[in-house]
Amino acid sequence: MSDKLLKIEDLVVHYITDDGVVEAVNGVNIGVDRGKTLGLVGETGAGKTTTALSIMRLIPHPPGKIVSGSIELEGTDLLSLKESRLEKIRGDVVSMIFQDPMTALNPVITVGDQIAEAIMIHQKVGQSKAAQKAREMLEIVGIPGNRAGEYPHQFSGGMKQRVVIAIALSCNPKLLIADEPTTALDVTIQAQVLELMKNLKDKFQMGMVLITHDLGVVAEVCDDVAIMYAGRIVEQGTLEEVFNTVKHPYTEGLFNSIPNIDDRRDKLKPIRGLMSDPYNLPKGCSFYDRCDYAMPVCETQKPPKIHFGETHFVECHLYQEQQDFKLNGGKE
Amino acid sequence: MSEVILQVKNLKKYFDTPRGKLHAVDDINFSIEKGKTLGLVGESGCGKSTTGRVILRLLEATEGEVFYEGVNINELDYEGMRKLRKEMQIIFQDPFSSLDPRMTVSEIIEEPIKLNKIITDPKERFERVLELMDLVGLSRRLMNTYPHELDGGRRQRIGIARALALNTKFIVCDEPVSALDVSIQAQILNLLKELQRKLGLTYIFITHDLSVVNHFSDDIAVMYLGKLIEKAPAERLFTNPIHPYTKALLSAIPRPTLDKKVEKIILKGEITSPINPENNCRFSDRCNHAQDICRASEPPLEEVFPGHFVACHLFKE
Amino acid sequence: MSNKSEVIATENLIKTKKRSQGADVWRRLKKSPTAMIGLGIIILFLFMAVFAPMIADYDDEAIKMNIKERLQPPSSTHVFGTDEFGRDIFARIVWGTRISLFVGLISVSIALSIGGFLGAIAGYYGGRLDNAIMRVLDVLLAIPTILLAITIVAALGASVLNLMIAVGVSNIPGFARVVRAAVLSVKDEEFIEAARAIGANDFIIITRHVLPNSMAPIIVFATLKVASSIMGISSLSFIGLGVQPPTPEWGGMLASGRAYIRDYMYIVMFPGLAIVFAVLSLNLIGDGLRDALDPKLK
Amino acid sequence: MTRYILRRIFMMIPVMLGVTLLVFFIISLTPGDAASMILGQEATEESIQELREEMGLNDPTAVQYVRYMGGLFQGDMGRSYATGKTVSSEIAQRFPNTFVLTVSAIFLSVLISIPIGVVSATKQYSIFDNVGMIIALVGISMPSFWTGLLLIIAFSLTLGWFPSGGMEGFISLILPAFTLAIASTASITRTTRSSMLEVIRQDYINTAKAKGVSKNVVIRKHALKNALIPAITVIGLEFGILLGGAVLTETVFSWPGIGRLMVESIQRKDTPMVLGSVIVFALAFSVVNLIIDILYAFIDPRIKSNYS
Repeated sequence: MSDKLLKIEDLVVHYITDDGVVEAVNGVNIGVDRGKTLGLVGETGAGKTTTALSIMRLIPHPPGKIVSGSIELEGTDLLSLKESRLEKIRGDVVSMIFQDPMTALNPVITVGDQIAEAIMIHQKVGQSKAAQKAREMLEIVGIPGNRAGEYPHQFSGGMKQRVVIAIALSCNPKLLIADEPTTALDVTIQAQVLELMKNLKDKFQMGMVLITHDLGVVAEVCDDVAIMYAGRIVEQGTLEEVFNTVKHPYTEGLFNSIPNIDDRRDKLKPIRGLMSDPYNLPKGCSFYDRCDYAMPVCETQKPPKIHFGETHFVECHLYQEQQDFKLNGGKE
Repeated sequence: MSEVILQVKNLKKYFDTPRGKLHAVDDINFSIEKGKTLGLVGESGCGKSTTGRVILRLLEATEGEVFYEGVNINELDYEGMRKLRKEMQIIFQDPFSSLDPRMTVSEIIEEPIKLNKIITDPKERFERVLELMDLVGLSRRLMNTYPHELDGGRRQRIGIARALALNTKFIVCDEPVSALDVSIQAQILNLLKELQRKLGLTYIFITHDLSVVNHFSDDIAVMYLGKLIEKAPAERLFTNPIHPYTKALLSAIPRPTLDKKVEKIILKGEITSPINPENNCRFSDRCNHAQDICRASEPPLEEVFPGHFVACHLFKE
Repeated sequence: MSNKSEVIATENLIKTKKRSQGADVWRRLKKSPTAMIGLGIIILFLFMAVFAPMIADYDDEAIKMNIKERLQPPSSTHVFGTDEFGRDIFARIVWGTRISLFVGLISVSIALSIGGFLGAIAGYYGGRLDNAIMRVLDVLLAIPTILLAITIVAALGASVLNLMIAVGVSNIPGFARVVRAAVLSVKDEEFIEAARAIGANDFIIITRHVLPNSMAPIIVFATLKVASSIMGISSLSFIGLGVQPPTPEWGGMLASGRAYIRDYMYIVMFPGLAIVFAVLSLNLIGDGLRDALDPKLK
Repeated sequence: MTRYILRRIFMMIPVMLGVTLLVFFIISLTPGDAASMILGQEATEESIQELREEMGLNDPTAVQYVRYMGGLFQGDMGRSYATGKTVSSEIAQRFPNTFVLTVSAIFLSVLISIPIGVVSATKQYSIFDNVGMIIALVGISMPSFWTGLLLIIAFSLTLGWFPSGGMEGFISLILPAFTLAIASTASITRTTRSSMLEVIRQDYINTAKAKGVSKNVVIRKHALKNALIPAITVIGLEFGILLGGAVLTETVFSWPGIGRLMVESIQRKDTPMVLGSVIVFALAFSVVNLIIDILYAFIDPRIKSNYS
């Protein structure tokens, strides 16, 4: 476990609202190796985006608050940095792509200027040099450089997302955080953008945190996977470990919920119930009331972290006594 | 012998835009048998939702006919249509905007019953509402809550209950699960399937997600820029797609598995919109195999195998 | 499936139930101290308007000239002092409340019903009807509200009735716009389509679905418009086109007191404050309502 | 761009025609007879009839309107009943004064309100914001004619810094301009703040921050331009309110502008003058709205490309 690019430890983030405290992230531990891609998977409200924004230190405050934990980027603790230092890191060492390309670009600034801005800030070059580099970046993401003078509304959704990618990569970041980068796109456009991202990831040699709810996207792009539920990482491992030897009941439930396109007789087995109220998380395991394997201990005690080898672990009571517990696969 | 419940003939829907006529639905034909599901698949702007709405006359057709149990619904007057609406219903994509935020769950489910005077006795009506809530798996204690207090999955169940409240036989499901999380999506899909079995419903299932309809549909029709480009029994469409767009669409779906790797077909270009379209194959500018003929004339929809229709010039070669 | 006892059991379970949405809005409104202050002030004004005869005698204190007591500074007998004719300023302010609130409410009602109707059908039916209505309103909007009101009163002559007509008519285009925008924002929601799909006709759709869901901005706008109408009424009276003397009206009191400001500034101070408090309180309530009715804040 | 501007100017024509028609007919409702008013009380019935015939007052209103419009296109708005001078010359003489007053007021408002609105939004719920917003709300609740009187009492009668009325140089402009500016300042501040709050919640602001753009630059470069779009709308609307307010302010400060001319003319039942003043006000307002729309096109590229 050496050479970590990003290391998050015991991250806790709360949103303090009039109706109470939302425990969005409760003790997340993840790491990203240089040049590797971690898929952060979960459903709405799992805390994925909050985790990502915490790395950027862009949690809206108030109401958001990073309560405790540490986020180290190349050994530097981001949580202790001053705003002025953070501005030097953002866009240069770590970049972020947001979910909705339709709203992620400033409507009144040309796309060329929006790309050039980051270059001018971080590479201390003049306007014409930056504009030149911006055009190159556009070409890299597959847009003719002569469109640099156009405004975002003149581009389609897929093209906009390419521009957003160009902005994020303009200063060769070491870490890219991509928050559902293809969710808002059509399937054939998603395929184009994913292809582009895979190529660029190799070309730019960067680490990546890919946030998604789509295990299919993970299978295509990621090296490692972390499954998030109710603000915690419930299972983590390499792509093979998580996909081939599913350990956590929630992960299993996710897989069983996805319609299998290649086998139409495959039965859908949804996870029953709903995610717990984030204002009022249960005392024990958050997945307890939806879990088919739940035991009395799950209701009262937080599940322990159980390791299977160096990289694969789950947080689940099932494996505490019997390490070799087998999930039944959900297929009757 | 199964009977055809709905037949669509040469249906067209054009919209006026500042830049010209938008051919949202352009001369499409299909039919559905009773108790079956037709999956209507395509990406944004292909006209699938417009088709669904024209079928229910929520939008008026520009040209063409829709027959429901032999009746041409485009010729019905308001009263006639109102009678038919008791049988033809719709479930919407967005569980957040399809429910009136100022009505409670029970009021929403009750409205169609009251409006169409199906049950006039309030006590009996109340019972019927509870029965419908049971049917779609909504806990009875939620009856006086407002939609905004509930999650997407439950809201979608309300929408389903409303659609079933009448004497429903036919439902247009317009992307009913695409706004939901995967685990909830599976719950709703299973519910819809079970209801179909129990009540003998016929569905048009509109979606952009082929993997969802695979589970669901007997037949699948693929649309691209207002045109129906391929239609086949589901089994056949998935194993033996013919149109290059269908092939690309199928391959583009990310598979959540590490074993069977499917070769991806990456299309060039973007989806445009069918404003004042030329007489050519609408897919020709993105198609990896396009020939001169594709750019010169529009391919007709032809039956290439029994039940399998394709609109592509290249298949003949 | 469900037997009677189960139904009854459920009924009992639900009895506690159905919070009305009005109560929800009130609960949120109560959280805003400024809105509550506004509400307090306006209730005070309403109280003054309703019970004016018990507070001060109209003929004796507000109308009758009393030269012996002219231009008295505030004192225990005349808390706000007396004007140039020796009339009690406090009594005139109390009676002026009636005029201001009454004319304000009536003219907003005129504007709301006519403008609201035009806006609703323009927004709901769209197309040519919408175009025709909006072009006519564009003409009305091209003349600044208060100038339109002045023109109307100038032509019809100054009277309370004409004042209401003038202020009401000049506010029609504003209401039409707001109602139209509100209807437009609701009209394309899927629940309207859903209502059509279950066989609801236009009347049911408009009254049961469109209007209830577009009420929030209209209520806020109407509240703010009562405030600005009160201001408009005093403005017209100030330039001699509104309520005619000796009828007490705040703007008119300022106009006639103007000549005495050098030595008797309280003459203009109190009527002015009355206008400010009345307008401010309604603005506070309007702002509070805007937040309380906005579902986005939830 | 030119196409857009031309189109906008073209759209103004029917509106202005409608305005003249509407105002003409409203004014024609005025009771009383112009001829007898001009000739005074001693006039004979005969001479009144003669003058009526001469002025065309016996014609139907529609005919009178057409005749008026014919004159209007040649810059002829008739003659004042009271002074006998042409309406156009009176208005031409007064208009610059109203122009100076309203334009200084709007400049003053924009200058004060935009920065305060921006700062309030970036420091939402701070003391600055809370106090600022209360002041703004009080500001829009104060009638300008009353504020004007208070300012006269304080700065002219008590302190003697400024004249209490009339128009003698720059110094006499200060109090009326300030009075007129208060309400619009308050309401532009409120709009700027709320649109700024809306804008800083947008995704592209996060994109900018994620690029490493510093906080101040995010506000100045990315947020402000977008927030100005709704603010400009309000500035346009406020200008209309300001023109209306000029009627009152000019009355309070005896400022010789069209507003006061209009009030005096109404009191004298000088209908050609009233008519002329209202039309000029409406025209001025429409021109302001035209300028606003052109400004839009410069700020918002989406409008520009719709017409290219």
